Amino acid sequence: MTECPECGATINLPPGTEVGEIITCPDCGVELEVVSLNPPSLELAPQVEEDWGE
Amino acid sequence: MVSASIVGASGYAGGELLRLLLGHPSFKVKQVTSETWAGKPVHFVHPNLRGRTELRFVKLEDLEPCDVLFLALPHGQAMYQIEHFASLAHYIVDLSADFRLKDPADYRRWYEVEHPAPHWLPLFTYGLPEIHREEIRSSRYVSGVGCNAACSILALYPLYRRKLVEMAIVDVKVGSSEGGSKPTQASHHPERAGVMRPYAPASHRHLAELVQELNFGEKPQIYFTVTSVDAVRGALATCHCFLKEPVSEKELWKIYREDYGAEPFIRLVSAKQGIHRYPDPKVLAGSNYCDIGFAVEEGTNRVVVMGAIDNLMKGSAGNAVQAANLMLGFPETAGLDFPGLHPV
Amino acid sequence: MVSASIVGASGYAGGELLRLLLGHPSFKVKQVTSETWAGKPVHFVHPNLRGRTELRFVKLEDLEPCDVLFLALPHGQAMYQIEHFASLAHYIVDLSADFRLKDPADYRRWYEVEHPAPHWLPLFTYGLPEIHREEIRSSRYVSGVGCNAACSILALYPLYRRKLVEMAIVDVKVGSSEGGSKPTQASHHPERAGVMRPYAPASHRHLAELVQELNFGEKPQIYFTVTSVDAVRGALATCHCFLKEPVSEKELWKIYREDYGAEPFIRLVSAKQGIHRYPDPKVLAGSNYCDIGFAVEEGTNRVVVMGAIDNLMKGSAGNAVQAANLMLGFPETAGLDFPGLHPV
Repeated sequence: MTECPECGATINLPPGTEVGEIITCPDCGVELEVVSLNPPSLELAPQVEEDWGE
Repeated sequence: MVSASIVGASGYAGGELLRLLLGHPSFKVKQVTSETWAGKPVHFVHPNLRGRTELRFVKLEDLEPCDVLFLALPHGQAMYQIEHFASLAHYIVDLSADFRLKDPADYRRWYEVEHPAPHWLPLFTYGLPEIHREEIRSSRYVSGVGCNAACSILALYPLYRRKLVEMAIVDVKVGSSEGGSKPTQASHHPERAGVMRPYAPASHRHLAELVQELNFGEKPQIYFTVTSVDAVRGALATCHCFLKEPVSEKELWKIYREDYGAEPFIRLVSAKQGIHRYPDPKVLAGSNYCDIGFAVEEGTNRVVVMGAIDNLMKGSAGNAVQAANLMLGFPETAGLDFPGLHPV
Repeated sequence: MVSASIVGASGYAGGELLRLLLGHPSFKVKQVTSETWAGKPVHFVHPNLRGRTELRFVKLEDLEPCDVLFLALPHGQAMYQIEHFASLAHYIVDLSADFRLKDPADYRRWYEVEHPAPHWLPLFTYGLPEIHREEIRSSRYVSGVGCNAACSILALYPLYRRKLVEMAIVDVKVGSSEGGSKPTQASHHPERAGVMRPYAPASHRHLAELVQELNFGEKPQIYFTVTSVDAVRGALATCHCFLKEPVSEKELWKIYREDYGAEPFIRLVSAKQGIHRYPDPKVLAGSNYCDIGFAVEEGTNRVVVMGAIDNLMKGSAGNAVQAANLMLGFPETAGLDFPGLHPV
């Protein structure tokens, strides 16, 4: 169990997750990189800013 | 099964209430009244209910005792008949504004009426479960919420409860069903379609509820504006909050999770990607959800908090059933599990 | 509980199917696939489902065996993978057109493709319960219906079954969700809003289904036209039927009651008063109803029969669940009791 650095949501790393994998925070949708498994910790992955063009 | 009747069931809120009660595991609809449509089958007015019930509208004078009486009359009617209604049912849920405010002076100011039954005002509980759950549980008389007020109060409550807000400007966008089922020149389709029409730019009666419900020791400084847009259902409150001290987005998540994390009908919607990043009433039609999202402005003390609802559901009939579930001791989500449609 | 998985669950039909299965008393959703959205929570794509499930999309290659496999892929995909899908589940319900038609020649003509698995065509039952209920009950493989075809066939079936029709012109009005979730120049809002845009005026692939399902000894002479209008959901088939012999309105009621009187999802809507006189898809959004109405023209042999549905429900996902209920022996209306909203 760990926390999303952006919004603080608790995140359970599913079994079989590997370091370097990108997962998505279910609450704030930000992309996170798994930096360690024991203890589990996540960092903000580089973001691609979508342009809505509105 | 608990017997429930609806007074004023031919309107949009009354019709939505009837849809919910017909699908509710613990309520049995006894009577539904409408002076105009008395004797006619309900699906003449509510086409979605065709084949669902044999019920016909009855006149108010034929109303019989029941366990729960839902009042869905236009504003300014229930207040003159409350003694009669109270004689017919142990529980009353009033969807109108007639018993929402505590101070009779507010009725003089916002509804230009001298309240005829002021002694009833303290007997009614303001029916927003997320804020008055325990009180509602033990109440016999509960008043519904104003739709624009509901989404605004729910969006602002966590910040006001913690006394973080200096001043707020609430800019609400609304659909046409807020105006009810009576046609007017302004609601005539060629006039109403595609508008972005400021409706009550500088004074809207729902402000009274915000000031009442968000007063934690000091009268909140709130400004309120409503604009009609091209939709039938839906209300979106964009709350421009100027805080005493800036907060980070992470702190906001903590605050809103603390207050709403366990709420069955509030979802926090502040996403970084996808096209559904912030609350949008469009996907809430028919559901009892209030979606809340927020955005912190860099370098200023402004936080924009957004609250979206279906004005006929969490802003009216759905909220009334949620409150009634609490009053009767049913599961709070009973009869309210429709998640909404997408696309719609 | 019966386990069900959805292949292609990020589209509109797949998303609607997921909404229905999540709310279904007897189905347990096991996996939902999407190549584009693999790993992401379903509510990223289906915002109405936020808070309803923790499910995330998986890749097709990770699909595991289950009891019922719903295929919601674009046309022209399932037909190349049917052996693999059949190895994973006892029952298959395919929402695409890949196994709807019996004659491979129809696929060459309407879908410009040489069907890669023609030997599977006779194994699939055309999944319209009102017409093939007993067959579906004993089928393992059922194909979904085309949305425009569904409302047209249901409207015309009672007249064609009795060989009353000389010729019919079917003029269907449709909403934008028929085009699916992929954006195109034509679906770009400034281009799509407010249109009355003839879509396939002289040849539409759904005609193949009508010709197949309404052939009672002679090839039906039917003409088919589709026009896109300003709506998201909904399909209304206006069927201009020229009968061999004129019939009275009373006889029409008798014919349609005889065929549809006991049907849970068909309502006859031909009223003399009120604003909801004839079928209108607007009030059917989210419901599995097909509303049918008719009008007899004085002095000619024309009868106008109207069939309205929600293209994503009775025209796709709702109908698929109705068929699956029959296949699995569940009550036919299980998970399909939402009556639709009004106003909406």
